[in-house]
Amino acid sequence: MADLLQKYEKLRRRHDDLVRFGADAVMLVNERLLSPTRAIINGRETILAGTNNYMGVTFEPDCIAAGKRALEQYGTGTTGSRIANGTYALHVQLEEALARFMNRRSCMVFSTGFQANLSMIAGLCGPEDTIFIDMDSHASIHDGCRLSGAKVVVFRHNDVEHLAKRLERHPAERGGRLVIVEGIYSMLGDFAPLKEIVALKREHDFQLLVDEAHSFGVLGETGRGLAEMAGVEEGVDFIVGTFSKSLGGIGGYAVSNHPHFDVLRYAARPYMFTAAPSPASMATTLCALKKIEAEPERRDILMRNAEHLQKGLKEKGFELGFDGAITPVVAVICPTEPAAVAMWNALLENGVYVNLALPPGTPKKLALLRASVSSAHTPEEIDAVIAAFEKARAAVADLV
Amino acid sequence: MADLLQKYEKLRRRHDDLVRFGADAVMLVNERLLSPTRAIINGRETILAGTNNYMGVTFEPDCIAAGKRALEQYGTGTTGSRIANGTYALHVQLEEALARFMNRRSCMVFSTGFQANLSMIAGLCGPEDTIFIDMDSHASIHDGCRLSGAKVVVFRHNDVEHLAKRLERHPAERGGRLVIVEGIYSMLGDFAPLKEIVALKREHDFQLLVDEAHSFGVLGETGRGLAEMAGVEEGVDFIVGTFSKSLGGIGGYAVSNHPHFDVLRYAARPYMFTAAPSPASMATTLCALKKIEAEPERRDILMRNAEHLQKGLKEKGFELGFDGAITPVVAVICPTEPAAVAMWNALLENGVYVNLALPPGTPKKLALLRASVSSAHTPEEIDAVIAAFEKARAAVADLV
Amino acid sequence: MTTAHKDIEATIMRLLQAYNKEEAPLSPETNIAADLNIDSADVLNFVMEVEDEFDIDISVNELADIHTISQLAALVAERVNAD
Amino acid sequence: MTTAHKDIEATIMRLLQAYNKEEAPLSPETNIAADLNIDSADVLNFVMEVEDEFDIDISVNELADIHTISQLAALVAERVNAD
Repeated sequence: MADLLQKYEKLRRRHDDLVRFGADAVMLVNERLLSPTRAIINGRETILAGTNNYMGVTFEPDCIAAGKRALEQYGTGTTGSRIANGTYALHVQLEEALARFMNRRSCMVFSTGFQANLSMIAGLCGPEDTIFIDMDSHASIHDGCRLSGAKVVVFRHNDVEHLAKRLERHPAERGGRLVIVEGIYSMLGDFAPLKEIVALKREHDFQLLVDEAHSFGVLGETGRGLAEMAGVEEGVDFIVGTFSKSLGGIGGYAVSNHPHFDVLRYAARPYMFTAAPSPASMATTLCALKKIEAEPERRDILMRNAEHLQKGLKEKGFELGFDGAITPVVAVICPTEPAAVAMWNALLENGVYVNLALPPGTPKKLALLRASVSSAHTPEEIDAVIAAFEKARAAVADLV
Repeated sequence: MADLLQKYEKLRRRHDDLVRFGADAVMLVNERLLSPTRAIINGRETILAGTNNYMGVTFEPDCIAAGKRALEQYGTGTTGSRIANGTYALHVQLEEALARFMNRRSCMVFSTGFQANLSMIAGLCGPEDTIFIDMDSHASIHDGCRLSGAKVVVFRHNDVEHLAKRLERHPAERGGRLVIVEGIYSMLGDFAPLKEIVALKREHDFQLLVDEAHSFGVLGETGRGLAEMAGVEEGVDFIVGTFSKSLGGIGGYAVSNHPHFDVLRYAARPYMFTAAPSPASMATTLCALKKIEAEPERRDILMRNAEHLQKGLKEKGFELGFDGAITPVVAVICPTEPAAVAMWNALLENGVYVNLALPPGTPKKLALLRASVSSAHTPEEIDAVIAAFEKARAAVADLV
Repeated sequence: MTTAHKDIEATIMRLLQAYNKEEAPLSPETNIAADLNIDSADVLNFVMEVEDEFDIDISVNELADIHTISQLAALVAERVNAD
Repeated sequence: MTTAHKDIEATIMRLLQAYNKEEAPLSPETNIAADLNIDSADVLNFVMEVEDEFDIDISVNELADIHTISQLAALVAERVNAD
């Protein structure tokens, strides 16, 4: 019999090589946090330019105060699932607030964004249904599809024509059909062509789920995401989002106008059989939601920072994964994997943290340094990030 | 094309009937929490006898203080995955503390216990492997198996002979073999026959994963769980546990002595692609771990309370799902589903909350009122719970 | 085929009767879960009885493609005759 | 069978060459992912090219049981001739 971990021997060797090279991205530790954009890493003060802290709300005094109050009033955890003893007034308050903010009839909150996708996809779809997903979908979407037992059809990234062809070829038969796309794709920062996808509904029968994990708070007049920005909210049947990005907490949500949406509360296993989110998490998230609602200027600053970083890196000759629009995710394409690893190390040594994203998990097998901005970044910090990229490139000149 | 939620029409009608009958267990709200064992439900002070708060640590002042400090020092959330920007010093501290407590080489923490099982099972096993699971396994184990793509073989609940037969019939071939059992099964409170299962290793080749979600803190000389109590820790290759029961938080962990265990940090998707647990959650959990380590008397009180409830209900003529050992989960078997629903309502009206567990999801299709005890329950509270069961039975006498 | 498909079908139908609460008529084309309204836990229980009866093993994965009595009988026949 | 299995295999092998970085020899029994060391994303890309070439669709679920060139050719033949 084979040892179960033997299958990863090659992967392990590759990782060990990376670590020997100095890049232990997998176990990089933030020793201390100084602010939404600063931490101590390897003993050095570092600018965080690789988080999903788009609205910069993780250290807001009122959110922290709300978390503390929740700890005192409701305790450290719920020790039970939402359908047993785990629903507290706070969960209901957050669901109501999100439904209102998103302008939808119903909202469910989940313990993680990952489980929001698992619950929604495997809750909505079963073996008789067909799911159409973008090739570059997040892992939680792929895993949700697998859990559902549905027929899964993959279309090329953001390729509406390819999706249309696939919809034509896979008729509905007995079951239903669900198309899933993302507001902002996390690796390159590009958006789904949502208007065109919604337009497909005129000719093809399907329901549409949009994962606004990275676009919630960021896109749209009021921050409701890509569906709002594209002006097609009515064409979107289900929206999934997360608390661990713009809302600075942990957990996920789904909203819908479907009259029977709440059936998922007793049909979706990753909602039913997991401990409810902690009181502190609900309270800080609720406070952050109010904050981004009350302070739309955060979105403006974010977009200014995004443009600043995007333009700055382009001007310095860096090739970006996407520059078709202003986006808070700015991914620098490295010519080779060793170049990416070396530059990532050099950036860290220069006091800038970005995400190291290596093939095969990346779009088009690109070796990426994924930077992202926060509304809490100052223009000086963005300049420092751009300068660090230049310095890092110079330091690894023999590799690029 | 069918509407995706149409498949639940029957389930929805059944639920609506229950709600009309007065039992909306799915959306029962704790309006306020007063202590680990008391809450305001429907405006009434209620004894909580249906949580998983075994060690009663949810309101410990030092744990709450630790959570508050973490909020201040590290912020409300990590806004990133463990393999990106989401590993804080607190995550590492908790992993080290758990590895030490569990006396194992390595520990990984996860954002939920559900994702701990998904990560471990789908991380360890792939299409070439075979997984042997107990029929009454938790939903997260079933879902982990499905995600893995492995061959899944089910054996009868706690039936060692049946497992042995299955191991014999499904030889290892190219892949590996994993047997999964639970320390305490959550519905009836019974234990896996772990000593006998470990003994099967002498004749059959397999690796063993034990989910100690409900037994961690509860069983064993030092609270390490069933493996410790059964004296077979060396025979258990992987242990999974959760923070949302004895530790009063949210999250999960896995420990092992396997030299290559850490490969799962870059191989297990539900670990890699989800936001890291929140700082407050890590801090309260770490404090709770120290507490149950320093105060073993909590375990003694818990077991005294368990015995008290078990004996008390038996003496009053209630049939229990399991009474082969003292266990903190005490499930009362109701003769019919309507009787269970009516008694659940009557218990609530008498100020006692227990879990309502109805077929088909329950073992042997039983209609159960699942009570559970905490070390924070007073003997008077246990007496009140027993009295409420009697009163509830009398109130629904026409149904039982 | 050394064990007749029809014999296996008959045995399966006999075992299935205990789960056929609505006493629906059984034929080789009966969809076990859908037509007889049997939930997934009872499908597992029923399949375990089939396994015991024929002294064979069926994995959960194999069940995904098995819907009718006839399909199950074919799988059983394959397994029985392979031994 | 109206489209010859061998012709389909030949076309598949031609499309596969772009992914065969180690230039392993190809035969009908070649295990596409394992023998050629192609990761899951590239398997998807390669299958999309096969779909385009034959103007057919293959779902992710169907791929679970497809390992060799010959198996993929059989599925393509089934799909092509069904149209």
